[in-house]
Amino acid sequence: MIAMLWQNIDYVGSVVLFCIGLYCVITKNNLIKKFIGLNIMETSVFAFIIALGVVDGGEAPIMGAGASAPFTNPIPQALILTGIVVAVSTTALALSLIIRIYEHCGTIEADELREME
Amino acid sequence: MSELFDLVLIALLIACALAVIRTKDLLGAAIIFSTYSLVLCLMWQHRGAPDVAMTEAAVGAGVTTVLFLVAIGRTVRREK
Amino acid sequence: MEVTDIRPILAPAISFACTGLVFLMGRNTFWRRFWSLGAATAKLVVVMSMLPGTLRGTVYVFKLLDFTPGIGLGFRADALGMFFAIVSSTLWLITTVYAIGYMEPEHAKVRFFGFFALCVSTTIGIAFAENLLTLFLFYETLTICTYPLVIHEETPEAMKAGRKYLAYTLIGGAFVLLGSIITFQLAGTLTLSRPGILSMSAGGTTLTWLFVALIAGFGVKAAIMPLHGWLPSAMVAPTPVSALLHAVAVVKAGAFGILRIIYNVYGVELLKQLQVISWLAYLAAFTILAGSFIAIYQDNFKRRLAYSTVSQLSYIILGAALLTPYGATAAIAHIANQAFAKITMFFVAGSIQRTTGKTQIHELAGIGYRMPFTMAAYTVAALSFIGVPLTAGFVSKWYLSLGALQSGQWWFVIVMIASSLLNAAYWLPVIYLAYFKAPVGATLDIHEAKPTLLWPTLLCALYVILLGVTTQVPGLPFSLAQAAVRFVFGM
Amino acid sequence: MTASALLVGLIIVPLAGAVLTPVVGGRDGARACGWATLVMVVTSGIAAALVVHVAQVGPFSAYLGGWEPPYGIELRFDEFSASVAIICLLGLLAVVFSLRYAAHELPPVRIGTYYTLLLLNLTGMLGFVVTGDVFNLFVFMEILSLSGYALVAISGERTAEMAAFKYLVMGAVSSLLVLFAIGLLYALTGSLNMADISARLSGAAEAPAMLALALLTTGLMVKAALFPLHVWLPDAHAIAPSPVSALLSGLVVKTGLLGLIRVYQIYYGAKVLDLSALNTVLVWLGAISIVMGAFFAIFQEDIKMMLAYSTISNIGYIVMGLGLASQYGMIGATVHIFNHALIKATLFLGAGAIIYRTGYRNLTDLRGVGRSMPFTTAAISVGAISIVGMPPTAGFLCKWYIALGAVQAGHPVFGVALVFGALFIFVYYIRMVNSFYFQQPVHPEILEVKEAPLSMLVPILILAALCLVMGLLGRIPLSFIEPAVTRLLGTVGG
Amino acid sequence: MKRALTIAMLVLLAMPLLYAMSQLPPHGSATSPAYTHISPRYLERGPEEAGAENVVTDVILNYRGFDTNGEVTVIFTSLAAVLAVLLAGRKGDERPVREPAAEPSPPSVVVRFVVRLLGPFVTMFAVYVIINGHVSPGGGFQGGTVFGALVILITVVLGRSVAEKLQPLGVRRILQAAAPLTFVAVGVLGLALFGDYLAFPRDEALAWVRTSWLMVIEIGIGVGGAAIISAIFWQMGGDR
Repeated sequence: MIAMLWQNIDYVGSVVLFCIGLYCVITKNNLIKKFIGLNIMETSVFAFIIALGVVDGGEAPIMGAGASAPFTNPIPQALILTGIVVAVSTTALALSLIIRIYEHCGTIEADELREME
Repeated sequence: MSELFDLVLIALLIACALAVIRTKDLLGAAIIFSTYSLVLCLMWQHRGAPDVAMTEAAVGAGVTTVLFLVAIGRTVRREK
Repeated sequence: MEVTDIRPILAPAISFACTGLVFLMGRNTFWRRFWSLGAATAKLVVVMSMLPGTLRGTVYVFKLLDFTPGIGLGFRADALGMFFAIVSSTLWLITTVYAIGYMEPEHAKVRFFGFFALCVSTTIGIAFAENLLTLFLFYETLTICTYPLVIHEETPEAMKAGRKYLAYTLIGGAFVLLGSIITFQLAGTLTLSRPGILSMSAGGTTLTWLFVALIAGFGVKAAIMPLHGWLPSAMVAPTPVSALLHAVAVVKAGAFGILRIIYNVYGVELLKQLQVISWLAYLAAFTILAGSFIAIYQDNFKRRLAYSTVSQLSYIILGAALLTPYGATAAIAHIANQAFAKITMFFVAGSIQRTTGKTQIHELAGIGYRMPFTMAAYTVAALSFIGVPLTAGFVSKWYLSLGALQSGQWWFVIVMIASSLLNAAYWLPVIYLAYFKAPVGATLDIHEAKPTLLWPTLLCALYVILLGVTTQVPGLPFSLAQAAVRFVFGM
Repeated sequence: MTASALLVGLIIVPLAGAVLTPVVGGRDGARACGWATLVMVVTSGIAAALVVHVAQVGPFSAYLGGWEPPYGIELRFDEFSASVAIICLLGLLAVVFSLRYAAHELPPVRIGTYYTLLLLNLTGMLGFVVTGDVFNLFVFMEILSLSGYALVAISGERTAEMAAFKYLVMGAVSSLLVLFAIGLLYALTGSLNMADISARLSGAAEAPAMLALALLTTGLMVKAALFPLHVWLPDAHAIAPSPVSALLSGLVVKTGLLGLIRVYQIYYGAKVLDLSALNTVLVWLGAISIVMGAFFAIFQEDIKMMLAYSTISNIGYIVMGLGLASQYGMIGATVHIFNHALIKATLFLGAGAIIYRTGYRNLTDLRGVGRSMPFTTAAISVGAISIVGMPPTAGFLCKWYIALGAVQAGHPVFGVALVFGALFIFVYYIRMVNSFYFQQPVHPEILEVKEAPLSMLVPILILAALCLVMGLLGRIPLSFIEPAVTRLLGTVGG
Repeated sequence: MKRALTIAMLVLLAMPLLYAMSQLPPHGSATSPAYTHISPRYLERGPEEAGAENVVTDVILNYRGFDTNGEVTVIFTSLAAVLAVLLAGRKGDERPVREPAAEPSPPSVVVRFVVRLLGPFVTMFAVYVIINGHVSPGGGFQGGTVFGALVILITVVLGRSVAEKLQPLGVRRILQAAAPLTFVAVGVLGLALFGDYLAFPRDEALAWVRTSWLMVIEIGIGVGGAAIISAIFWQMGGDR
């Protein structure tokens, strides 16, 4: 199993990053920090999906003069392009909300906000 | 050689992620996060995914970081 | 013989339509009264028009729509249903007249008469339900429609009684629903039919527990002890409502439901193989005696009536649980007998309260001189409860005793006799008080209730006697009860 | 017009409508509302045509870009997708309802954006239920989630923003779980088309397949607010503007459940795992959800908060029905997805109209409102009776079916839980009805308020009428959905 | 305590994740389902039948164009959402969100000069990325982002009024909606001409049409992306 994981070091890396991100989301009190954590989680999933498309010795899937097989799988890349855009959209909205919450409450610490409710 | 490079990149990513968590200064955390994105971008370039790498550089390291900076500028700089 | 006919649905539909008009035009006193009475009359006419056919053995059926294959709304007027329908339609008309007089000084009359009419329309739906689902539907609707009537006063006490009422009856409804679901799973149908739809193949234990669930569900409204708690509390409602709850709609709906379960879901033959039915009989006997005992100690007139109701309803249950033709005759006939006697009582209580403001029994000294006609009606009803011959109550007790002997359970005859004694013990003192005790510092002038209160009372009392003496006249309720029994037992 | 073109139009029309709303409407709220209404009328027409078509010929597909699956994206319209009809109907009514409501409750400059987001939200839901591709499902899920978060916050109240943020964090995590699962499924099968995945999953390794299933279920159950993943719901649904609450409670949480049905379709067909463990978990969570939702609702004074908790209860019913995995349970659950949408929309829009007129939201403050707003409160009462599951309303048949499904699946105890859960629910609805009709007003001026304006009253009355009609004509949706459920369960192989 | 619990929970979570991952087809394998099922067709026939040498572009704009149609809708949604949250605040609270705060010390002349100098080059780069998306890495969104970044830079350094000249108020709403609208337009054209939404001409003789349609979409995405990113930035008050 260890050998298997060593070979799949990309997968292991994304799981570790996923957990770090989740830890940040759960334990951090500051809303912005929470959201950076969420972004780490997001990128870890992206890294995982990109890793699915990798093939040993593969090149970028751009045909044309000089390109030679094998090429990496283009599908995960296409998915993650979309994924990245979705992530930045979510981030923009979340940060806007954080700005408004700060304007209203004067703090962006989750526990202080909870007390205000 | 290539595997070593992979390993270094992943270690860097994890280090950056941990640093983001440890940094109390939000501005610093955002900058480190942008570095994290750039490392990721390098990794993807190396994995034969230049389109994604470019997007990550522009969006992840660029726009996202700018948005974080703006938000930090309009709220607080330090985490309690 | 089954005939497709629109009348079984027409009866509830017409009164539902009139109810809608009561709600819409009710702010005008004339139209409110017009539509209330109109609904009652129209329904009575429709129901009565089916009577000759029913006596000939015709069953009118109307399938309205299927929700899903096998589960739907259907209406079916057989002898048992007709009996219940006729009793409730007749009483509704009388009660409406009484309510118009009684409610005059009250608030929120539109709501009152609207829901009042709705209740009795729903009762007809219960009577004519073709399947268990339709029965459940109207049973639950009845619960909801009576709620605004119970809390009519809007006092904290009334709200509390309303909550209690809902808690009991809705839990009961939930049991009925559960029972229906399991019945459907076991039998594949919910249609109420003569030999019953369940069979022994489902297993004795399952059938026993299903029976317990269904009886518990309907037993809440039928106020079998220990499920009777809501009934005395609900006395805070205005008197016509109490009359409706206790004599016509609600409690009888429960009792009727139990009859349907015994005769049309399980069937007599199946139940004879199950031990649980005799437990039901014992429970009914216990309720008869315990209800009477508690009634003796009630000073509030309406509360005494309430416990009397608890006791009387179990006559119906006991009669049905005996599983003999005579017992069934008694059970069905008692639906009418108890209803007319009890409604007389309630009308009397209401008249006294409206005319003199008195609600406690010890205040009634000498009332017989002030309100002679009202108290005469009371006397008739009291004699009926005691079971004096030539009154309706005697017929029930006579047939119930015959049924007990027929089934070889003679000890129920002793229960009957004991119950008569107990009834005497709490009805006769009132008569003594009314006629033989001089009121303290009050005149003995005649001061009767106003006509809209008095005439319905007298009419009901008359009916009590009529039911007691006309058992052999064809076309009257008792013959219908006998027709129902013949149908149930396939004779 | 071919069916596949109509199917594409179902998504494209509201999408184009949404992006054009700022152009057409500008900052004029009434103009934006008119435009949104127009868009929804057209969309509803398309949806109706599609539902009729699927009833006639059965499931059909549209291949986008002309690429046959699995190479391109497939839109698949089956009986479950018929929920587009209810989405369009509620969307249309919510838009009409918003005409007066938005003008009254929202900051004026945000009104145009409000309609844009409303349309985007509907687009997201429509796409979500008709797509046949897992990644496309994710994209539409994001459209509907993002617009949902913003709609919760749009009133600009402090509480609204905090509720929206809570919703956003949980929603974003759940979306990630779904994306993760999509990655796993892709790694196992190399495909993103649902039918193709289902076909190719059979030989796959069990552990990743199970992980993907767990992640998908968890992610979707966050969206569906199943206990204990419900914490975001009460605040978000109670604080959002009422038409939005109606959409969120009626539809958006349901997309989580419809997504779950898609997951079932994939996994039942693949036969790679024994799903009975998952089903057991779902049934139990459903039962707990019913009880907990009802329990918390009893203590709510705020009428919309109460409705929000009642949504959690009802989600419990549906999840329980799905988890029972018996014919009746599944049919009941699916139809309850439709019916609960109707009922909850009636209730939320009704509550919105009352709040609009009186300005009060607490049951105590609202005493006596039944006398001044008879039609609105009557509609709410119909909704209340319906949600409790009284016959002959829409709620009854579903509960009947789910309970029957419990008995059929050999777990009558869940039937008992369900029936008594309904009683629990009754307790708090009776409180509401009491305060409307049978209690003396705390604020005498409440007797003077006017009945809701027509643009609000008409949608409410239509919905209330549908609650009754769907109860009486219950066999139509039931028999409509039956072949789909039979197909789904038939693939289990007994 | 909370941290320790969280870490314990995460370790428990990581175990099944890692186990499941170890059962996946190995990383980099050329025989995995992902590499043998659909992607071979894309890699082999993509450039001919889909119109771009960059197969990723083929996938996002042609094979799975509908996803990208959804994606641009997501960004548009995000703009609408940001507007909904930040526009002018509570009712009656008409205080503009961006107060004309005292200008912080303006950037030095050197910085301003460099930005002015950089402008044309960055624009050119962005355009290059956009229109070369089908033969090289990059494409509409990446180019649009670069351009958006330029707008942000100009806003920060030269002030918003200068930056806004790049997006005249009259057409700004159209620009922001450009990406989804381009998709819908091309899609409906495909529906009308070839019977399927987002269908591209398949005929070999029409290869140039195919490529130019791709480019139209890329430009639409680029313009829309840039407009939306800068609008979000402005709305979040990044110019202060």
